[in-house]
Amino acid sequence: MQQWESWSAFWDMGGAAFFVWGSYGLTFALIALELVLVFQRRKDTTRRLLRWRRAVGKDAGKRNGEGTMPAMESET
Amino acid sequence: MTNPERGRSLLRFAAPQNFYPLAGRLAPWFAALAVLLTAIGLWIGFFVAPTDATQGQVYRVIFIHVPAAWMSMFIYLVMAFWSAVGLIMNTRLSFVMSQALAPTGAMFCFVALWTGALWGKPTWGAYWVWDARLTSQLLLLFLYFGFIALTRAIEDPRRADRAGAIIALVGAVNVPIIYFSVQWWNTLHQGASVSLTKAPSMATTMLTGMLVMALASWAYTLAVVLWRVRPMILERERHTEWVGAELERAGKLSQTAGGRA
Amino acid sequence: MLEVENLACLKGDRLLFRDLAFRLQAGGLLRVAGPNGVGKTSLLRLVTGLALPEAGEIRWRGESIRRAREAFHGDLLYLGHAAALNDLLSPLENLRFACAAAGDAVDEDDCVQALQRIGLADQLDLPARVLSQGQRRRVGLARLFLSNARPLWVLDEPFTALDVRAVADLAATLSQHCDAGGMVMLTTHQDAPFARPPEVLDVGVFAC
Amino acid sequence: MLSTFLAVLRRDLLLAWRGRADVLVTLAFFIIVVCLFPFGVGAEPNQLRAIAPGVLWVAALLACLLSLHRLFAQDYSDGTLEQLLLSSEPAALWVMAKVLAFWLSTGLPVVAVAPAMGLLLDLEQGGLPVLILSLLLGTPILALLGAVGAALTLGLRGGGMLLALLVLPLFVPVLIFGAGAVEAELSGSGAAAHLLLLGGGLAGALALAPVACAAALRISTD
Repeated sequence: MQQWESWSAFWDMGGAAFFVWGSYGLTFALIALELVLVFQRRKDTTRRLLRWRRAVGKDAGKRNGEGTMPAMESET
Repeated sequence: MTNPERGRSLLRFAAPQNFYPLAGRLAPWFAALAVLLTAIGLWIGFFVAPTDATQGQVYRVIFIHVPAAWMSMFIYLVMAFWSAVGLIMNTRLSFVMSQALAPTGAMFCFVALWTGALWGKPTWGAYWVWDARLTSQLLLLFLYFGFIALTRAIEDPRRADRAGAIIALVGAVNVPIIYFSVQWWNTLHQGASVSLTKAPSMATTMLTGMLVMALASWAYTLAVVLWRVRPMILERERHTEWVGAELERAGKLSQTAGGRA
Repeated sequence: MLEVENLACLKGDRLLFRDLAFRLQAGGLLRVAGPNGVGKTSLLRLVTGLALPEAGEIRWRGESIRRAREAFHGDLLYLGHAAALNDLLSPLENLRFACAAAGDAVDEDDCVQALQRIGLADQLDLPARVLSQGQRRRVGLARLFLSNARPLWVLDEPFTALDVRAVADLAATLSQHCDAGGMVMLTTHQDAPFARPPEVLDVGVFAC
Repeated sequence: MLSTFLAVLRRDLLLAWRGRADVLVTLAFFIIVVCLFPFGVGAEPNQLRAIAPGVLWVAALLACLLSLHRLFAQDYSDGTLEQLLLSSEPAALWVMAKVLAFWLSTGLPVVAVAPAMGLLLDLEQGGLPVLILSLLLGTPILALLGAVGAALTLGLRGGGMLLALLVLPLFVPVLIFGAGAVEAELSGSGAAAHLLLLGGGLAGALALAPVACAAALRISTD
């Protein structure tokens, strides 16, 4: 604690607590929000695609008529 | 893959297939790095860097303000780069990358504006002055919004990719022009000329703290973009067999987890 | 002359067809068949170069149409679903603009003759917005009489909304174009009285 | 060689003439926006004189933006755009013709009435030539940049608002140098630098925007 006499001095930030902690607070809140959204999206996408896949049929990749696209196949 | 012709024509489907697991493996490492660097940066920023002679403690906002501003500009350039690569090489992964970068870039842009405003109030006495840097930053945020809105508004993914790439490139060409014009305008109108980053005689510890935080935001961006790009790839490639296998695996995982809970 | 190889078409997130291949020689008349939604119009748009194929290549006179775009488009006449008519212009003005924009040197008399021949003699100077569907269609088709210099004609449902006489006249025009060494590729749901039966390309065969 | 260019230019000017009500609406919009300002900020002549260059430029910019969505919309929906893309001339060329016709039919009338509106705001008469010159150099840049946005947003729901969001940030430098030119002239420091920068911007936009716009049109019709 070279810079600060006490924790309360640290939190007070020389009277600029609102500005400093407001900046840091919002930044980390936004980062947290972004992470939550990213992981929520991952979960949603997996669930939705899984449902879509079940609806189309397990072997969606091999069946014709569903507009699906096998990435690699060994026919022809 | 007995047919080499088809193998070639579907070559670009293969790239995401390799990239997807790679992204999944790398992202946690970048995230850990980001946490570590943020901890170091904040420690330097709050406990090592001395109090500023003129501004007092408020200047400590610099440790997120400047890295966020740098990052927001840098991310736009990277977006434009991936867009150009996508248009030239016709690779879909590049477009997906640039779309995954945009929200993070916009977030940093907003953070730079917000911290700038909070720093401005005690320094200039007003939350917002039409300072050249802040104004350019605001316009950059609008460019981000434009890109995001355009790519979301177009339903056909191929058109969305390419239209987004065009607007990203047009924006990237204009960013220096906007910056120059705003600077010009600002000097003529004699607005606030106190520049945020030109804190007089910046101590080396301040600079170190800023650089460490900049590196932390790099690592964070890499991690979050890699995480964001993964479901986008799944969505785009959902017709392929590897995504099918991936989904089945994820489905089993969530089932067993649900069973336990 | 026109060669298509390994063509794949993605629409939205659906792969419509793939590995589609055909060849159209001078004098060939090709009818693209298949049920609704199979991708007939998409195929025509790919062949014209308006849309980008997901995979595969289209060659005109041995050169990829993307590399030799200007030469290819100089040889191509495409009439799509939309008649490309502006409501504020008369049929004559529309036709003259269509020819001039495409780069065909056609004078006004030829345009008037073409419109008369297709049965629009009385509507030459009316604004296009008062025309009926069939009449709008015909303004577009009038370009066929003025485009003999373009060897490749790609026509999307040219017979829709035409009466029997007009269908016969159009079929005769297409047959003539083929006899003169031209090529025609078209989609249609009705049987038209062609001089000789067209080759048929069933897109359904390549559907996914 | 220029047959597509000339055909498009001639047709679009003819269409602008037949649909001249649209042009008049744009002009009326410009005039009304300028007339709103005295009600908003007060009719104090000194104040009006001070904000006149900026107000005129912002109004011209909004009038241009308002009509931009018309640039390709009709041709897109009736299929003319497809036919133009099949012309063997480079698309950038006839895009230029369309933008030129657009500017002649919407930009030029605005430039023509701008001096009168300047007098309404008590703009000093010495500033009028520079105002006209800056608008003559600046509004074509707006049209060229806007054309790219219009091409990208073709046929989208809410395309008008999206177009504004896309192009307004790009318009800012033009606004700065355009309004700045008039102010610099009035303050006695000379408008040469501003006008040169606007001219340079116009040259750059003429070189790049039609190519970007052509690419955008191909993407939007794909």
